[in-house]
Amino acid sequence: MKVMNLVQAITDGLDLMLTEDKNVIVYGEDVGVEGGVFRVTEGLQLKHGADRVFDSPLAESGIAGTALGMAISGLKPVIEMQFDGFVYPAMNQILSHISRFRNRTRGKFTVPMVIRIPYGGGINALEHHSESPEAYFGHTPGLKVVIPSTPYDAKGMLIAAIEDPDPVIFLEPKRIYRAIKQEVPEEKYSIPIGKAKVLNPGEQITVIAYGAMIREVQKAMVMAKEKGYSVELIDLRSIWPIDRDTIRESVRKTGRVLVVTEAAQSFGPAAEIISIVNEEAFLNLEAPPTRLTGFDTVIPLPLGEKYYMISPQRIYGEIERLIKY
Amino acid sequence: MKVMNLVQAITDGLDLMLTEDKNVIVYGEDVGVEGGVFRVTEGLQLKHGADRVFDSPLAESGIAGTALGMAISGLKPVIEMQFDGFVYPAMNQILSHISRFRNRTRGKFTVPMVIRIPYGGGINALEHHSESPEAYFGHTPGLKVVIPSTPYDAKGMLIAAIEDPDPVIFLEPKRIYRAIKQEVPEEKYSIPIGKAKVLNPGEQITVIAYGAMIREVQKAMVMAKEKGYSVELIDLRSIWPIDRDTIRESVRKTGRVLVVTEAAQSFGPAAEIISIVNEEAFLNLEAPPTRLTGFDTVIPLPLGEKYYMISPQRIYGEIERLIKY
Amino acid sequence: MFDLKTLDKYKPIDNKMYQVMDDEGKVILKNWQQPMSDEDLVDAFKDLLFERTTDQMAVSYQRQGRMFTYPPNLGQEAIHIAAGKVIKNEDWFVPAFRELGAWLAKGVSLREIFLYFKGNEDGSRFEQANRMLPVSVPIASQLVHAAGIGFAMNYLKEEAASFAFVGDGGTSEGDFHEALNFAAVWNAPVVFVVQNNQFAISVPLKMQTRSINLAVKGVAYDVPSVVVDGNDFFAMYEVMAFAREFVLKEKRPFLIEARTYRRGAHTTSDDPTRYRTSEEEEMWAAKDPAKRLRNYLVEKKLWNPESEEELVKSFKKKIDSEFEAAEQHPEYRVDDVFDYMYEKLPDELARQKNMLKNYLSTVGGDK
Amino acid sequence: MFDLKTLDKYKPIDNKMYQVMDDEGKVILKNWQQPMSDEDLVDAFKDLLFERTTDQMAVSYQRQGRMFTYPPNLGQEAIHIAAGKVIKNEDWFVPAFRELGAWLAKGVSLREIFLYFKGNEDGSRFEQANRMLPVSVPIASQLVHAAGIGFAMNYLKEEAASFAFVGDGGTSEGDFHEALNFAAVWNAPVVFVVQNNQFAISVPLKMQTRSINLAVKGVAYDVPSVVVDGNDFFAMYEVMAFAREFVLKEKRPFLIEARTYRRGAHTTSDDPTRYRTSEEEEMWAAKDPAKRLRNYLVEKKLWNPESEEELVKSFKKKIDSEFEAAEQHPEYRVDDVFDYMYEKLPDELARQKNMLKNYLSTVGGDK
Ligand SMILES: Cc1ncc(C[n+]2csc(CCOP(=O)(O)OP(=O)(O)O)c2C)c(N)n1
Ligand SMILES: Cc1ncc(C[n+]2csc(CCOP(=O)(O)OP(=O)(O)O)c2C)c(N)n1
Ligand SMILES: [Mg+2]
Ligand SMILES: [Mg+2]
Repeated sequence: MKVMNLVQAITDGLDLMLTEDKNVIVYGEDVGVEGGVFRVTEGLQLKHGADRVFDSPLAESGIAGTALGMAISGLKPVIEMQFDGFVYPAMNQILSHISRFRNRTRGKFTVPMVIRIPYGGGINALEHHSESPEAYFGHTPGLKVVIPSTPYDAKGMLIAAIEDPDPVIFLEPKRIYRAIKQEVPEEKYSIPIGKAKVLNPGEQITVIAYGAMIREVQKAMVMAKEKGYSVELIDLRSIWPIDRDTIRESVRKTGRVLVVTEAAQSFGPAAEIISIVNEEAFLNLEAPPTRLTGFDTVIPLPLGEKYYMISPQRIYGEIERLIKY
Repeated sequence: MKVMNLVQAITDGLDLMLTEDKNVIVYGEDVGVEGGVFRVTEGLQLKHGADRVFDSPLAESGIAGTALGMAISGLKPVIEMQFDGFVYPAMNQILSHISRFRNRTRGKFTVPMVIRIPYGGGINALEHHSESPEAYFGHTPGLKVVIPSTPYDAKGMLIAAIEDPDPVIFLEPKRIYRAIKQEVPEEKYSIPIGKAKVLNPGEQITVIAYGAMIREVQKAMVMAKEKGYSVELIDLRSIWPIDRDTIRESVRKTGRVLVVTEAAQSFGPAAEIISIVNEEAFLNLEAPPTRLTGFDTVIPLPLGEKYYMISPQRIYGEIERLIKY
Repeated sequence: MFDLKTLDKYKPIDNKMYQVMDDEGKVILKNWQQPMSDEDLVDAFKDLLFERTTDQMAVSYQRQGRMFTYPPNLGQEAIHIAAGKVIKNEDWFVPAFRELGAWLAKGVSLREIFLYFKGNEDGSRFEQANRMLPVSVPIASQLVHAAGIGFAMNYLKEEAASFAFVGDGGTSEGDFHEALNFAAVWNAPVVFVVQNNQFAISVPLKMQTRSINLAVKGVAYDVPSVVVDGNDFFAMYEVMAFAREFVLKEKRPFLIEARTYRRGAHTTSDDPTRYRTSEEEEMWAAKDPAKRLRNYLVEKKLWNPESEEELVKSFKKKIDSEFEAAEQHPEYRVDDVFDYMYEKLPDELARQKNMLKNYLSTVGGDK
Repeated sequence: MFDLKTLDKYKPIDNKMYQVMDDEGKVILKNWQQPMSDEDLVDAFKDLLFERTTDQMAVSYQRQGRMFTYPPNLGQEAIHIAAGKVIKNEDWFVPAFRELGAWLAKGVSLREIFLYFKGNEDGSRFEQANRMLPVSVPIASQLVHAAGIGFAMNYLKEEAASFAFVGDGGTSEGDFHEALNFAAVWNAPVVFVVQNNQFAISVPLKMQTRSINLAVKGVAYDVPSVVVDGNDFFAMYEVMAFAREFVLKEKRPFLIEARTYRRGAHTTSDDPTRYRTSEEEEMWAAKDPAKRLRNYLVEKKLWNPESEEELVKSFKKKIDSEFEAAEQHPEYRVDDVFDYMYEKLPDELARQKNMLKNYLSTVGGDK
């Protein structure tokens, strides 16, 4: 075991898969010599060669669309979108083709590829560098969408994503890229896509979150614990498919649910989770299923970001309000 | 008053605004000589000139992006995306710029433009011609998203959209383009954006829908009426902003709600409505707020579409089940 | 034969067009030699007639309400047949949607084509066709796939070219640009074929671009290119064959502008009289590719035009029986909606499918 | 002076580059005449020094943690100052993000620029700058806006050009293609300026495109174009001035490739030593635009290099005070998050804002 942060765990997973499978290819803007603007692909070109880890022209539709071409030809491309906000030029390729090629051809052509996207706010960045686009992808049939929140999960889920026979959007919570360190096995392991994880069992309320919000919820839970509240925390990990079983079981037990997501509220990811709660545990509800989300605004530039990002204190406030409801 | 179908009502609204305001410009693929593949712009080039109503090159990002350029220069472009599935190449312009230019420049540049998109299934079309993309837009801060379901509303909402100082996505339920005829005033009138409409008052259950689904719900309501059920039908009309007041009032009264949308289920429009119901009327609920939606699949080609589209009978079944819950 | 020297002579920047026969099928090049045996040539002409007959039949099935929208190929067949003769089994074919004859050559069955346009995804399975991609509806988006495939062929050290098709309208999309650029930078062996049929639905070429021709766009990517008379079977065949060799040998893409005319409607829901004149249509009818090749063959005594009617009749029979096979195709099942979305049906989709099946069983299988 | 004849001589397809001075600032063109008065020229040089000083200061503010990311302009200033001298008040400026000197000429205040890079949208208001668009982060996406503005200027019968900037990397995006095509088809008076600084972050030009240069891409759209030495103030100025007149008179776009080098980092978070050699950096340092213009001025006795230090000192003072003004800018308010999304705050946003305000009041204003 080696202590790694999220970036290192992802690099390690890429390295391992590049080593194991000659058909794995890694490309995108600045992922080669530079090793990516977040250094996720650092060292990989040197080790695996510039024919396997390389820079592409600056064109996201081209990056995504060529990856589809490679995937149907037998390669397993793992591409990087440099930031969340720069996946939008690739939307047509993702929504119209990557997600649909298998279905369109009745399984003749399949698209085993991974789109890595550093995502989310809280890093004092320029506009378009702090987006949470998971709902767009979650609403797109034919994709799988996953988000790790720990180094251990990051490596295991990345390996699962690369081995998946279908396209996976792999969202990396850049805010905690280097914030969390953890022991990560050096060997290969994978974490099944579609399974949430109960990070903390509890009795009075279920909090559902993922990505960088997990850490904020955990801070709020420290406060809650001090007050004697028993909070169950679910790390969703997979946006689609979503793990109804874990949600159902938890909410049927606690009767209360708070969903915390950074993405904009309206038609956002939290709404789906709340609908599922309604479908699965309506009769057990003792308080309205509640969401704490980003606003229906552009994420403000750094000086205004504090108003947008959800603080542990605000989470704690909602936990308490719901428990007392 | 003149009897018009939806297509004619939209043509009429465009004609009226083109006549009234010289800065209104209409363009897109085949909207000029051809009058649009659905004939929505028929006759407009002849009447208003090829400098105001014209064909653009075949490039949706260019169409949307140039419209932003025109809008900030003082024009009011009304552009057409030929079909729902062809708006995806324009996503970057819509999500990154059109929705944000006002906020980015603190109101110095504003983007008064309308993007018209014929949308939805049930017309026996090829792939990419039957999409329901409203959730993508509803989740994008800075846009307004509206969907008329009658000729009268179509004209009034289009005029409101063109006069709106902010960008409006105007989704046209192509399945009922010619299915409904109605008396439509020849003069100018506008219907405020953001207001839902109670199409039918009722006591036992609230059904929320919009666009082409309204007609299907109305068919289901005929069956329900025969059984003596009292159903309240809300035509949402505006996806964002969404009319919480009308939803709240209705569900507080009926205690039951069924949301019917054609779009894919997960992270879809129905989830947002259900979350709002939870937020606004939780204590009044007598049955789980329920959604009847498209599946998390590609909309099948015509021979399979019958399985995807929501039939009046299925809607009726849910109405009855919820009332009996 | 079209070779590097010819390429140099027909520079798109000088707005030259490569042409072998005149409008009447008379060879206009000096010292020209027929690029294939008489037998193969007659074969090609039969293929052309077969495509044309299929097309007519398809339009009439559509009129009878037995098929949904269909995009006719009339007038553009020489391009398709030439491509079909050149493309090898190991090559990739990345279609737009108007290349019928080439699909057939690639091994797509008529039954599947009909099934697709009747509205069943089973018609996109292309079971017998190797490396044949499905119809790409979003204009030009398929071109980047070809660039990726080209990369993969290099990477896998396979000697296979890709043929990617697009229309004149499609050259306006950003993906056209990105595809040619990626293919060029990555040395991808891709032949890009622009079928310039003068219109994108109702929009004439002059509203699509100001460039002197479409092949010249290759300059922006250092992709060699040429304008070819797309209604001239020999010119098309020679250039296609040259292009295939070129991309494989040089390891770089090639761009062909095949200048032609869509003589029919855009699709069966389109009415071209709204946007073009009968004079223009007649002008192009005079350049019809079937006429030109037929004249050539008749002149060379390789073809008896009187035999044609009989042949077409036999084609019709075959086509009809394929259409009937498509009509006999097993009914669309609920599973067909769900089961191909992912390799393994995810729980969430299984749940949705079950709900639908349960519902259908309560109402007796029908909605 | 650069004119139509010169344009004809410097064809991008022949890979020619327009240049007036050599690397040492010596004029290499025969019969060349200085295109502006001595006074204006000295003025331009001062502007260049001012841009350079601002840039240095910005980088150091960033290092001190008083600003977030910042993209340095070092080495590219001649392009910006030339553009600034040519662009008129009624013209539109459509920036990417690395054109500092031109922004200042257009009337953007230093205070706003600092405020923007400190992370406040108020810095994008550009209050005193007429027709100046905000920074465009999504690469190349701004170019289509310029095409639309060009259409509008024609439509409104205004005699105003648009200047749209993009980097070498940006030419790979689909929007570059769509913008040039729309502008050409619509006869839009737009000057597209590609600042070819050899890199897109770490990616060198040769991995971006295979074309012989970037100006040649104009051929694809019938957009006249030229490659200019972007470190040669005179060459840049002449071509910018020519381009403005050309687009307005001819009613069609023009494309400039300004060949230069980003001497600094991509942004303050970038480390160029990872991807380029010091030899290359030195080679380009020898072509520095400030050095060349300074040499010219000194040679003509228009400039005393000893006075420079004093001048730069006074610039620094001014810049510092602008930076302080930015630091004194009113605090970001909750309303700033919500109030600019729409002209009238929709109920839903008012509700969300109230919830936040209520929350903040319970915790004492802070989160
Ligand atoms: C992205 C996209 N936009 C719009 C359409 C609608 N559409 C279908 S065919 C067509 C015209 C295509 O013209 P061209 O590329 O010249 O091909 P042709 O039909 O002439 O063969 C259009 C606009 C589409 N299919 N995809
Ligand atoms: C659509 C998009 N993709 C990626 C990025 C990230 N990014 C910012 S600057 C840059 C390189 C730009 O290179 P170039 O166009 O040459 O301009 P330069 O920075 O050299 O001035 C990249 C990839 C972005 N801003 N937008
Ligand atoms: Mg065409
Ligand atoms: Mg650059």
